[in-house]
Amino acid sequence: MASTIRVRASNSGDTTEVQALIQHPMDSGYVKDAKGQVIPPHFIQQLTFEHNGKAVFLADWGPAVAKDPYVKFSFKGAGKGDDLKISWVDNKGATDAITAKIQ
Amino acid sequence: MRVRTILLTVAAALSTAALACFAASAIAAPDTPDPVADAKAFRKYFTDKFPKVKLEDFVNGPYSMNEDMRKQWKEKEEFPPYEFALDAGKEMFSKPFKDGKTYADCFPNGGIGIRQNYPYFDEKEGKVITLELAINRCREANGEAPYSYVKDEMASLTAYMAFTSRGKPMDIKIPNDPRALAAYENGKRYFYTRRGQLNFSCASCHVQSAGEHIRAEVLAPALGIMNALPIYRSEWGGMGTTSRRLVSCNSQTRAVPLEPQSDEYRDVEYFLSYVANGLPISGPGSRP
Amino acid sequence: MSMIGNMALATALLVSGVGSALAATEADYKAALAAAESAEKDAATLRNRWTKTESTLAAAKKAAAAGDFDAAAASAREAEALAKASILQATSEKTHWKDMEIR
Amino acid sequence: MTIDRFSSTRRLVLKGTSAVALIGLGVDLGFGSAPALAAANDKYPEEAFKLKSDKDAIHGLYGKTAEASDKVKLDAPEIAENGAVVPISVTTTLANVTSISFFASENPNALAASYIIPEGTLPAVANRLKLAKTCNVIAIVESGGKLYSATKEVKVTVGGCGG
Repeated sequence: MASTIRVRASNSGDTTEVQALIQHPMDSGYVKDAKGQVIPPHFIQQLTFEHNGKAVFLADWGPAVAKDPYVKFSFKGAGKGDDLKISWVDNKGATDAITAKIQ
Repeated sequence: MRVRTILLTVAAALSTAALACFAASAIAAPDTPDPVADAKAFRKYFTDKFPKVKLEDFVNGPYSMNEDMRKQWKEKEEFPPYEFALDAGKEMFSKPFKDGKTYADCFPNGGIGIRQNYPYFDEKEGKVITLELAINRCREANGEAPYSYVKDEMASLTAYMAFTSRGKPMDIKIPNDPRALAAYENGKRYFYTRRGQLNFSCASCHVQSAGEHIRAEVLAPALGIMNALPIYRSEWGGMGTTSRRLVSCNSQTRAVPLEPQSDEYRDVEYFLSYVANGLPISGPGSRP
Repeated sequence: MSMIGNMALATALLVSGVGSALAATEADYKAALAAAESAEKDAATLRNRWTKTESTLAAAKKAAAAGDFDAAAASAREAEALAKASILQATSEKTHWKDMEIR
Repeated sequence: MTIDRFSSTRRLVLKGTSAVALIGLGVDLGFGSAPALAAANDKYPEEAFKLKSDKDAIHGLYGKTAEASDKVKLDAPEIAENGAVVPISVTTTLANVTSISFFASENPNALAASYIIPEGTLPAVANRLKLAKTCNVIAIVESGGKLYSATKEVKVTVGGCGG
């Protein structure tokens, strides 16, 4: 299985811009399926980005974050070729993680 | 009573149409199909209606004509929602079938950069062959079960094949074969024919009302509408093939959709692709 | 088809759509259903079925299964009227589609 | 994972006294206790996500109220093309930013997303949210322990509850 996480991290000068897209249904718990059954909530709660063991960004998400969530931020102190670790955990306890190279 | 309203509306629409036709048929000469003139007139209609939109930008549908939406689109395109489908499609495309062959063995140029040549008219068979149909024929020829025309696998594969063809001008040919011309005419007729309880044709929305709102959506212009397929629609929360697009359009007019890849759908794709000749492939696209 | 023909047919449909107010029997329902299904078959041949016709036919059958032949016959007649309207539309559009063509 | 940010008030409110004690301990011991501290600091603000109104949710997350500031730039569309996917972003010229959060006034639960901005990370976030209907989107920037907000109305005709 391919990772659920897609990352683009590009360094320019002292700043690294990070964009991530994650494959996840982000079911809100307010939607019914074709049979009229409520689809139970299923969403990522926390997403973390780490560089050299230090968290550079932490997201707390509720079910109002769009399906296949996207986030963009920038941080200082990293260089090209550095590792950036991304991980998430959802409300059912599922997780995924990936380590990307900063370009 | 509801029935009464339905019928009255239809009757009124039909009688108006009948009147208009009386007037027209008195002057108009009998038609001989002329795709070259059609394409020219089709293009002129849209460029006259939207003088600020660049010709090659029509393939971006509603985003070519609404600034607020264009901005939302640009932001989505930074990391587009079809990204996962594209990756899946690339993987599927290169994975060999049970017999060891791949999609590359079924298509010209190994299947890369060829989206703009579909659909084409097959003179042996006497029918229009769409990319989706060709993909399933490739699968069946190699002992694999065909994909559903409206589901994710087909959308992912065509997304990848479109992606490798981005920017290439649509290049649909009508061979010198009366059956090809007939297929083209049939597609044109399908496009302009009113259907469903709402009495809408494809053209009602995508020609006459292109650029206008239905709820929050801006209706896509028909010119170049095929160039963006397949598309990720936020409304669907997922990808959709050309087949799915046609089926859902029919349903919205409250017509019972035809079977995917029925002659009518193949022919209308042929017509719409032909009149968009020269406009770049922009698929996979994302749409509200 | 002339304008007068159109109007006449539409008026005829209107009348048949209104139907009788007397209580319907199972036989009435079966006759109405047969007429509706035959019209819908013609609509299918013309590749122009309407979703509303299909759902109204289904409603007729559901009412009949529940023993409500008044409702069942009424729905069947409505379905026939809808099917005939779709036939009228398809027949008329055989020539009228050209009115909308960009030239 | 560690978070070298001790000052943020948002976690204190949610975790109550035990967390306060932990953080006090963490400060006393310095960086050596980072893992224990992180465990407390990372706690998901579950209760705040359950609150209905934007006022309650802001208070639930931060324990205080925000003042409007033109230094918070909230970018959101006038009309959402589809409520299921609405691109929304925030930037600010405020200094010492420790967190940025997004609220939608008419969603079933107002709090949509909250981001911790450690030192060295720029105070700017872009994300995509669901909006159930036309509403005010409120961005809160926590800077120097105070809350600053920007609000923008986004029209939604195709609701995001289907997302």
